[in-house]
Amino acid sequence: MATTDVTLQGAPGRLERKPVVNDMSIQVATVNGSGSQSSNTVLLRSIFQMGVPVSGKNLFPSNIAGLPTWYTIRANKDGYIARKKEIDFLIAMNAETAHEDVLSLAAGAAVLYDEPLSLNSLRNDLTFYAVPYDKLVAAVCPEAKLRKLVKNMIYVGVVARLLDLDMAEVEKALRKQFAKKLKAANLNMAAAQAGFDYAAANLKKQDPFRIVRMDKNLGKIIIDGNSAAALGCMFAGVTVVTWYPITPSSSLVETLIDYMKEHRIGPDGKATFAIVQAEDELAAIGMVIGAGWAGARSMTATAGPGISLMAEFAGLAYYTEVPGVIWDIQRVGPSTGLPTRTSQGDILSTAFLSHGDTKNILLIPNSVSECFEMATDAFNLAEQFQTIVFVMSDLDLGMNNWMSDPFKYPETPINRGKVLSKEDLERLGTFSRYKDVDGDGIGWRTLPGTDHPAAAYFARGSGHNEKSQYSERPDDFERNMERINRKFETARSFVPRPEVVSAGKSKIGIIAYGTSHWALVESRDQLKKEYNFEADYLRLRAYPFTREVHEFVEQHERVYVVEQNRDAQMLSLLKLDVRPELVTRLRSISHIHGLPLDARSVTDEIMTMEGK
Amino acid sequence: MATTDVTLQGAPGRLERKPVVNDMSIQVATVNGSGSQSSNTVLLRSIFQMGVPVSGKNLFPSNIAGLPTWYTIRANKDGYIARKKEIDFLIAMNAETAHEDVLSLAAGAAVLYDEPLSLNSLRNDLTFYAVPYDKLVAAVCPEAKLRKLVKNMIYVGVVARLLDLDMAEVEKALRKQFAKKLKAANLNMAAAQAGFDYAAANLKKQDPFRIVRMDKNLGKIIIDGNSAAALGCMFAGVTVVTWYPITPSSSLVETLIDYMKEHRIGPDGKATFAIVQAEDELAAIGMVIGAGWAGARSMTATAGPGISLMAEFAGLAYYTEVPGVIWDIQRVGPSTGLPTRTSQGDILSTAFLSHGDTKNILLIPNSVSECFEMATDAFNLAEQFQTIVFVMSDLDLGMNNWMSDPFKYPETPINRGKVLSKEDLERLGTFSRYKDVDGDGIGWRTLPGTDHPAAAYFARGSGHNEKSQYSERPDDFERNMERINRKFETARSFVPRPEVVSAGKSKIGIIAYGTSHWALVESRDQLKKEYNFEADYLRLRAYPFTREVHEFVEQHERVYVVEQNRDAQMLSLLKLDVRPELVTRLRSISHIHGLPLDARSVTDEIMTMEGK
Amino acid sequence: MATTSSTPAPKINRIGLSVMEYKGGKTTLCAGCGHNAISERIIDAMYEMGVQPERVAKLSGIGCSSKSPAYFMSRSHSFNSVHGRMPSLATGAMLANRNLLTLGVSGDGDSASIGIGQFVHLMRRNLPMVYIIEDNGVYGLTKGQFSATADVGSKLKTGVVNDLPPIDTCSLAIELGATFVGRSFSGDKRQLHSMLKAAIAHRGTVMLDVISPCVTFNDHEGSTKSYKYMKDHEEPLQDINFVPYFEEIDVEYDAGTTVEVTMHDGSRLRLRKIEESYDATNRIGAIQRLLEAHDKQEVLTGVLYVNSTAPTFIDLLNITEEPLATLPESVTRPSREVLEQCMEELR
Amino acid sequence: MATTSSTPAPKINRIGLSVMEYKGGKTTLCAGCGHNAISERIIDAMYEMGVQPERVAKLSGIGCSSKSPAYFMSRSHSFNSVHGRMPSLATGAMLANRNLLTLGVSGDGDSASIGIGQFVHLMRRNLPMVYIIEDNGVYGLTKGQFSATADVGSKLKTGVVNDLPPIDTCSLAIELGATFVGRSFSGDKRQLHSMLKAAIAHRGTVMLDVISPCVTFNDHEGSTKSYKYMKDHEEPLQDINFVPYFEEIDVEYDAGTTVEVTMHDGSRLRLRKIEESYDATNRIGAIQRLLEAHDKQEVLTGVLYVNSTAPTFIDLLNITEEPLATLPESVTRPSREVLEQCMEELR
Ligand SMILES: Cc1ncc(C[n+]2csc(CCOP(=O)(O)OP(=O)(O)O)c2C)c(N)n1
Ligand SMILES: Cc1ncc(C[n+]2csc(CCOP(=O)(O)OP(=O)(O)O)c2C)c(N)n1
Ligand code: SF4
Ligand code: SF4
Ligand SMILES: [Mg+2]
Ligand SMILES: [Mg+2]
Repeated sequence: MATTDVTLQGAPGRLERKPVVNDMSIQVATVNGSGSQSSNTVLLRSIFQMGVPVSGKNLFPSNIAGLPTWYTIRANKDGYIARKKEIDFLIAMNAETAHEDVLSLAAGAAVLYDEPLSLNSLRNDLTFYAVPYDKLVAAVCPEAKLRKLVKNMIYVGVVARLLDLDMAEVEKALRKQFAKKLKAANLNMAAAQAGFDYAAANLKKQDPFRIVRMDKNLGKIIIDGNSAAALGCMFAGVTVVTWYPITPSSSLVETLIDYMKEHRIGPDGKATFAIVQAEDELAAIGMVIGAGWAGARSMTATAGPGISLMAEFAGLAYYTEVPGVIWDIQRVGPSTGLPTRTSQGDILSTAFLSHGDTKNILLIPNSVSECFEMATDAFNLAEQFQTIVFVMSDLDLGMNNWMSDPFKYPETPINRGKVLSKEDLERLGTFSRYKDVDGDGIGWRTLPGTDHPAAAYFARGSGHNEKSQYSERPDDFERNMERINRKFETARSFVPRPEVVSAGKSKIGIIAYGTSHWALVESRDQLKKEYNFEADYLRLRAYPFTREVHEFVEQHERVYVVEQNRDAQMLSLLKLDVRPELVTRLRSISHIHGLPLDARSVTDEIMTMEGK
Repeated sequence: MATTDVTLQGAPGRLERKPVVNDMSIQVATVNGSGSQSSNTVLLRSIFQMGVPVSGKNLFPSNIAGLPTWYTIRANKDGYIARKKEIDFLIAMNAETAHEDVLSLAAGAAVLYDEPLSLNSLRNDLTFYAVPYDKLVAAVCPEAKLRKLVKNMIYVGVVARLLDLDMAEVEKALRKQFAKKLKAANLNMAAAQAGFDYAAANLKKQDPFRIVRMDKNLGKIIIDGNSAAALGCMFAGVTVVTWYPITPSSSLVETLIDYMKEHRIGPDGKATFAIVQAEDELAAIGMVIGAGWAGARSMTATAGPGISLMAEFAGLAYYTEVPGVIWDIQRVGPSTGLPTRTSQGDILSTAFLSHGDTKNILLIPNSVSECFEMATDAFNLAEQFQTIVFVMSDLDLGMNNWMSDPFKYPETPINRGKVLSKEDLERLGTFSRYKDVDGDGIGWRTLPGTDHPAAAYFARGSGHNEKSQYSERPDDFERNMERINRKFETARSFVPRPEVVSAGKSKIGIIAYGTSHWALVESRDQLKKEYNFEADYLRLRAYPFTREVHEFVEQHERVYVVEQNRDAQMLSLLKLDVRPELVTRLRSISHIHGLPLDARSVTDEIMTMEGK
Repeated sequence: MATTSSTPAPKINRIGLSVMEYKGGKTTLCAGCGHNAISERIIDAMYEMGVQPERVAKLSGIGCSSKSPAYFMSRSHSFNSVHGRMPSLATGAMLANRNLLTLGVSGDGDSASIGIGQFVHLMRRNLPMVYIIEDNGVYGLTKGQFSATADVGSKLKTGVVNDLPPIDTCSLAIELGATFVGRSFSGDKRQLHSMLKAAIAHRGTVMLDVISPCVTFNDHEGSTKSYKYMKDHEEPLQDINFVPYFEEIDVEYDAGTTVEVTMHDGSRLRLRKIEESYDATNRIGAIQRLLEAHDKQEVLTGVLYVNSTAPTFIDLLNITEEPLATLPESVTRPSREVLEQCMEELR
Repeated sequence: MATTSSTPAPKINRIGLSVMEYKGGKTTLCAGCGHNAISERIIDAMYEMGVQPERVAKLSGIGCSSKSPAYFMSRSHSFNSVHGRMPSLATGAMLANRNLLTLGVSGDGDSASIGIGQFVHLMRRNLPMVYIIEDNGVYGLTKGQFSATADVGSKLKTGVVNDLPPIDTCSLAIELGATFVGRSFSGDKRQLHSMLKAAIAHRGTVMLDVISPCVTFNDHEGSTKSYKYMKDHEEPLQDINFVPYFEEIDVEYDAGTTVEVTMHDGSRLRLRKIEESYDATNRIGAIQRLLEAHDKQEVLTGVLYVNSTAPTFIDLLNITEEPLATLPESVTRPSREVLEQCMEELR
C-alpha cells in the first residue's frame, strides 16, 4: 500500500540539486512489532532538539505484529506540521511494501534501503542509499536475539549523517528514550553510531535535504494528544474514570492511570480517584452517569463504536441532566472501518446521539494544548449545564506526537455548577430539581447523601415535572423539553469561542476544526503565495456554535467548510444553525481516506472550486 | 390531567342549541385495567357501522392498572379523523380526573357521569347527565365479581340513546367484540340495553349532538397500524422476525405471530418462518442482520430506546450491506420519555444512526393501508439496496384503530435484489461482492450455503476492497464509501414518492408526514374556509427525498414543515438536502407534547406565521 | 422530654424516625402485585435497622419492579434509569460516594434478559450494594411476555409454553462472586424481613431473588411464579434470625443446628437449619444444591450463600474514605509544581 | 480412476477434497499465537470430517481471535462482525438457513466481557453451532488489558495484578443449557483435534473454551494463560476418541473405564476416563468439578459435558426443513384469498 495518494511515478527525470534545508518529509516504512517505534521517536526528537519544527505521524495497521507500518516525520522551518503528500526521504525497511513505496515517490526523493532489497534498480530519478543492516547490527550486537530490536537504530545514525543531524542530539534523544535501561541505551547508541560511521565511510550525499540548527523549539514539549488529555483531566479534578479499551482511545486512560497513580494518591496512600475498566461501553457510560449523578467528576474515553453503544444512555443523561465527559478519539467509521486511521466522522451522530430530541455539547481540540485545556472546559461545562460534554479528538491528534508550548496551569477555580448543599437546603427549606429559577434553563441539583430531609429527588428517564415527580402531562413535558433546549442556547455563550484569523477584507472564508487546522495553516499560505488568494479563517472549537461563527458566515460571500469525513458533517450542523439566507454561502471540502489531511489537497480543491 | 391543551373553562355562558350532526368528539375518561377498552371499541364500531367516518384514540398511562386513561372517539361526516382539541361529549367514569376533565371542556359540551361524582355542580354552561351505574349493573349482572367488567358497557347504551345510535348496530358491534364468548356477549348486551333503557326513561336530551346514518364506510375495515403492518409483513414474505417487547411496538409482532401461525404453517405442520423473542434489542438487530446476510427476509420492531441500542449494529449492516427491516413505532423521547404517547422524534437520529458516515433509508406511513403496503416496499428496498430500511410509524398510527379501505393484494412479485445463485456462478466463474458492475452502486451478493467454490466472500465491518478482502488502503476505503453513497442516491428514484396535493397556483406549500397528515387534511380545509387561504400540500413518504420533494420546494415561496417533535427534525433533513437557495423557504411548525396533532393548532400557527 | 399531650408518642427507631419517614409515594402497581409487598418489607427493614434515609440511594432499571423505588423511602435519592443497565449506574454512584447505602431494584426481565451482561459483571466485582430482583417470570410492564427466569413448561395465559431453561440468578450470582445471596418470596413476610435486615448489614454485593407474583399476567394455573405455586413448592433452608449490632439482647442458640455468621458491622446472622446438610458458607455446595432444586421442582428459599470477609470492589480500588464526589479542589487538582514537573519530563 | 502420472495423487477426504481446500488466507496474527494453532486444528478436523466447505458459515466478533476465520477455510462464507455480538448474528444465520454448519470464533474479551450477555442467551437456546473461545485472558488486539477470564492473581507484563474472579465460560455454558462443553489447549494437538471432530458431529450448542496463549502480551511468568502455566497445570479428564459415523473400522473398548456417547449423526464419542469419577453426562457433577478445579488451580481439559439428545433451538421453533432463506414466494406470500379473509374479519 502506498500511503500517499499521488499517482505512481516511474519515469526518469532530471534531479534538482538545489539544497533543501529544514523542509522535508521522512518516511520510515517498516513492519509493526519490529521495535522501530523507538528509532522513530529518537529521530523525531533529534530534529526537534535541533530547533526545527517537526511532527511525527504513525500509520499503523490494525493488528499486533508483522504488517506494514509507515512513520512519517515532517520537519519544516515554517512550522508546517500537517501531513505532506510527498515523501522526500524514504527509509525502506519492509520488503513487502518497498516496491510500491518507491514507485509512489516523486522524482528527486531519496531512498535509504536495506541492501538485499536492491531497490536502486527500480527508478533512475531518485537518489538511492543502500545499507547492509544485518552486517552492521551483527558487529554491534553480539546477542543474536536482540539484533531485531537494535537493527532499526542503525538507520537513525545513517540519516543523522545524511541530513547533518548532530550526533550529540541523537544521543540525548536516545538516552531519554531508554531512560531507565542503561544497557539498552548503550547498545542502541552503538547501533546508531555504526550507522553514522557506515554512512560517513560509504555513502556519498547526493540528495538535497539537510537539517540545519534553528531555535524554534525553545522550551517546547513533545506529547501526544491522548497524554495531553490525560494530564488535562487530572488537573481538571477528575475523580471517576471508566473505560473499555478501544483504539485510538485506550492510551488516554492508560496514561491517565499512570499520572493519577503518581500525583493523586493522598498522604494516607489512598486514591483520590477511581479508575475502572468496565465490561463494555454501555457499562462505561452507565458508570459515568451514576458517578455524575452522585457528584463525581466522571469521564470515559472511547471511539466511534463505543459512541454508538452509548446512544441510549446518552439520552438518559441528557434528559435527567447528569454531567459527564466523554472523549471520542475519532477513527474511521462506519462500523469497525479503519480502526487505526484518523477521521472526523462522528460529528453528526454524536451531536444528535440518542433517539427523541437530543442535542449534545461538543468540544473540538486541534492541538495537544487544547486537549489539555479543554479537559477542564469539558468538566466545567458538563457540571455547569448538567449534561454530557463530548470532546471530539481524533486518532491523528490523540496518538501522534506533537510539539507544543508547555501547558498553562488552569487559573480559574473548578466550576462545579449548581449544587445545593445541606446548608443551602436549610436556608431554602425546599427545592425543585428541574425549575428554571435563574432563567438560563439550568435547575439546581442535590447530591445523594446530602444530609437534609428535603434533599432527595427522584431522577427518572420518564416524563417529569419541575419537582421531578412522574408526569405524563403534555404541558409538563413540553415545558421541560423547552427548558432543556434553553440550556443548550445558554451554552452558546459559554463554550470555547472559535479562533478567527482575519486576512483583512477577504470575501472568502474557510472554516475548519480539529486537526484539519494544521493543513489549513499551510494551505492558506499556499493560497496566498501561489495564487495570491487570501481567505479569512475560522477554526471551530465547539458545538453549539457561538455568535462569532454566525458573524463569520455573515461576513463572507463564500465559506469553505473543510473536514475529514464523507458526508460534510460539520457543514450539515452549520446549515441547520446559520440564518437560512446564509446557507448558500457554505461549500464543502471533505475527505474520507483515513490519512491526516494535507494542505495541497485543500489548496487544489479550493482553487478548483474558485474556478482557478 | 387534562388531555386537551385549551385553557381551563369555568365561566357560565349561553348554550347553543343548533343540532350538531355527525361531528363530535366523545371522550371516555376512565381507569386503565377497568375493561373499558371493549366498551369503547363497541361504541366506535357502532358509529362506524352507522356509516359515519370515525377514529378512536387511546390515551393511556405507562402502567398496567389503576391510572387515568382517556379514549377519544371522533365522528366526523367530512372524514376528519385527526384529534380534535375540544371534547364535545365527555363520559366521566374516573373520579380522580373528573373535575379537571369537566373544567377543561368548552362551553356547550355534554357530560355523562357516574351519579355519585356529582359533577353537575361544577359548571352551568354544560349539559350534564347522571347515570347510577352501580345500581344498573347490579340489576343485570348477578355475579358481583363480573360487575366491574360489565359496568362500562352501560355507558355505551346510554350514549346510543342520547346520540341516536341504532341499538341493532350496537348489538352487532358487541357480538363481534365478544365473538367467541357468548355468555359475555349476552351479559354485556344486557348492560348496554339497561343503559339505553335507563336513558330513555330518565334522561332528557339537552345537548345538540347526534349521529345520523350515512354511507361513507361501505366495505371499509377497522384496524390498528401495528396489525396492518403485521399483515403487510406476512404478505411481504417475511421469514425471520426477532423482537424485544417495547411499547408501542410489541403488538406489531404479537399480531404477526398470530397471523403467521394461522397462515404460514406448511402442509407438513412446519413453520415457514421463525419468530424469536430476543434478550434485548442488540440481539434483535443482530439476529436480523445474521438472517439477512444468510438470505432471509428479516425484521424486528421497536421504539426509540431500541433504536438507540441498535446504533452500532446498524452501522455494521450499512457498511457490510446487509438487508433488514426495522419498524420504529415512535413514542415520545428522549430516554424513556412518555412511552405511551406519540411522536415523530426519531427521524434525525435514525437517519444518521451509527458513528462514521452513515445514512439510512426511512419509509414513513401515514395510514394503516400504508403500513400494509410499505411492509412490502421496505423488504423489497432492503434487499434491492442491501441495507436496513427503517419504517417510521408512530404510537398514534400503530396502536389506535383507524378506518381504511381494504388492503390491496401486492400485485408485483417479491424483489429479492441482486443475489447470485450457484448457476450464476457457474456461468460467471467468479464475482466481486462490492463491485459496482451496474453503475447503481449496488454489488451482487451470494448467500452462505451456495454450493459453489467461488460463492464465499468474507463480510467484515472493517475496511475492504471490491472483493471484500481486508484492506486499509485509503483509495479502497474512499472508493467503497462513495459507492455506498451512490446506492443512497439511486434509492431516491425507488423509494415511495410523496403524495402531492396541488391547490392550483398557491405560493404556499405545506409539508407533513406520517400521522401529522390527518391534521393537515383538516387544517387545509380550515385555512381555506376560514381564511380563504389555499396551500399546496406534500406528504413525505420516504427519506432520501425524491425529485418531487425538491420540485415542491422549488415551486413555493414559503413551505411550512409540520411535525411532531421539538427540534424540527424533518425540516433539518430537508435543509441538508434541498438546494441551498431554497432553505429560506422552509419554516417549522413543531409540537412535542405526546398528543396526536390537531388541525386547529396547525391552522392557528400557520395564520400567525403568515401574519394573519 | 416532657410531653403534655396524652396521645401516645409515635413509635420511633434508634435514630429517632418514625416508620412514616420511610414511606414512599402511592403505588401505581396493580393491587396484589408482589412488588408492593417487597416495598413494604424494605420500609420495615430500613426503619428497624435505623438507616438514615438520606444515606440511601435507590436505583432501578425499567419495569413494574423498577418503578417500585418510587413507592418507598421518599427521603432517599433515587434514579429510575434505563432497561437492564442499573448495575453500571449503581457502580458509578458507589465510586462517587462510597458512604451511600445503595439499593438496586430490578425485575427478572431487567436483570436476566436485557440486563444479564451488567448483572454478571456487577456480581464479579462484589460492589457493596443490595441488589433485589423482583422475580415474576414475566415482563409485567410490557404485558406479560416470558422473561429468562421463566421455568421450562411454564404457561402464559395465552397458552404459550416456555421451552427454554430458566436462568437461576442465585446460582449465577454465587458462582460469579456475590458474597450474600438469598432467595425469598414476597409472600413470606418473616423470612424476607430478616433477610433484608441482614442484607443491609452486609458489606459486599447482596443479591436477593425475591419471587414476586404478577397478579395480572402470571398468577394463573400453569405459572411457576404464582402465589399458589410458591405455596406448594417453597422449600425454606433455614429459620433466619438477624441480630443487629446495636441490639444488646441476645439468647442462647443451639450451635448444633444453627450457623452464626458475623457481619461486617458486628451484626450476627443466625441460620437455624431446616435442611440438615445445608451450609450457607460453602460456595460450591450452594450452587450444587440450587441446581438440584431445579431438577426436583423445588424453590429453595433462604440465605443460600454468605461470605462476610471477602474484599469489596471499593476495598480493591483503595479509594480514600471521604466520598470522591465532594473532595475539595485542593485535593483533586494537583499543584502548579506538579504540572511543571510533568512539562519538564516532556521536554 | 487410471492415472498416468507417477506423482502420487494428493490425499483427499471422503468428499474428494484435499486439505488445501480447507485453507484460509495468510495469518496476520503474531508468530506463535495460540490462535494460529487452533486455525490449523479446525482445518484438519473439517478436512477429516469431510465437511463441504460451502456448508460452513464462519462468524466472529472483534479481536485477534475474531480475525482468525480469515485464516482458515476460504471457501466458506464468513462474517467478521462487531465486538461481543457474534452470537446474535449466528442465531439469525441459523434461522435463515438451518442447514449451515455454523462455526463461531470468539475471544475471551469478546465473549466474557462485552459479549457475556449474548453468550448467556446463546447457551440457553442450545442453538446448533460450534462456538469456540480462543481464551488468552487478555485483550490481545487492544494490547493486553485483562479480560474477564483472567485468573485472580494473574499478572500483566506491566505488573498490574488481576483481583476480580474469572468467569468460567465452561461452567456457565453447562449451567445455562449448552449441550456439548469442552475445554482444551491450543498446544494440545491431539485432544483439540478429537474434540473439534466431535463438535462438528454434535447437534446443539457446542462451547469450547480453548486456552490459547497470547505470546505478545500474556505468555510471561505470572500469567495463568501462558504455554508454561498450561503445561504445568493442565489436567486432562479423558482420552478422547472420536469415531465418525462414516468410519467402518471399529475396535473393542473397555466399557469399564470408557464412556461412549452416540452423537446425533451416529458418530461415536469415546471418552476413556483419566479421572475415575468424572462423568461427562452429569450436568451438576460437571459444574461442581469445574468449580473445584479453580480452587485447586487446575485447568481441567477434556469433554466436560455432553448431552446428545436435548432438542435444539431449531427443533423447538419447528422450522420447515428447507432453508427459510430460499423459500419461494409461493410459500412465503399467502394467497389473495387469505388476504380477503383477513379483510373480512376486520369489517
Ligand atoms: C431498551 C428497552 N427495551 C424495552 C423496553 C420495554 N420494557 C419496559 S419494562 C420491560 C420488561 C420488564 O420486565 P421485568 O424487568 O421483569 O419487570 P416487571 O415489569 O415484570 O416487574 C420491557 C421489555 C424498554 N423500556 N427499554
Ligand atoms: C464496541 C467496541 N469496543 C471496543 C473495541 C476494541 N477492541 C477490539 S478487540 C478488543 C478485545 C479483544 O479481546 P479478545 O476478545 O480476548 O480477543 P484477543 O485479541 O485476545 O484474541 C477490544 C476491546 C471494539 N472493537 N469495539
Ligand atoms: S402487571 Fe404484574 S408486575 Fe406489573 S404491577 Fe401488575 S401485577 Fe405487578
Ligand atoms: S497480540 Fe496476542 S492474541 Fe493477538 S495475535 Fe499476537 S499473540 Fe495472538
Ligand atoms: Mg418481571
Ligand atoms: Mg483474548
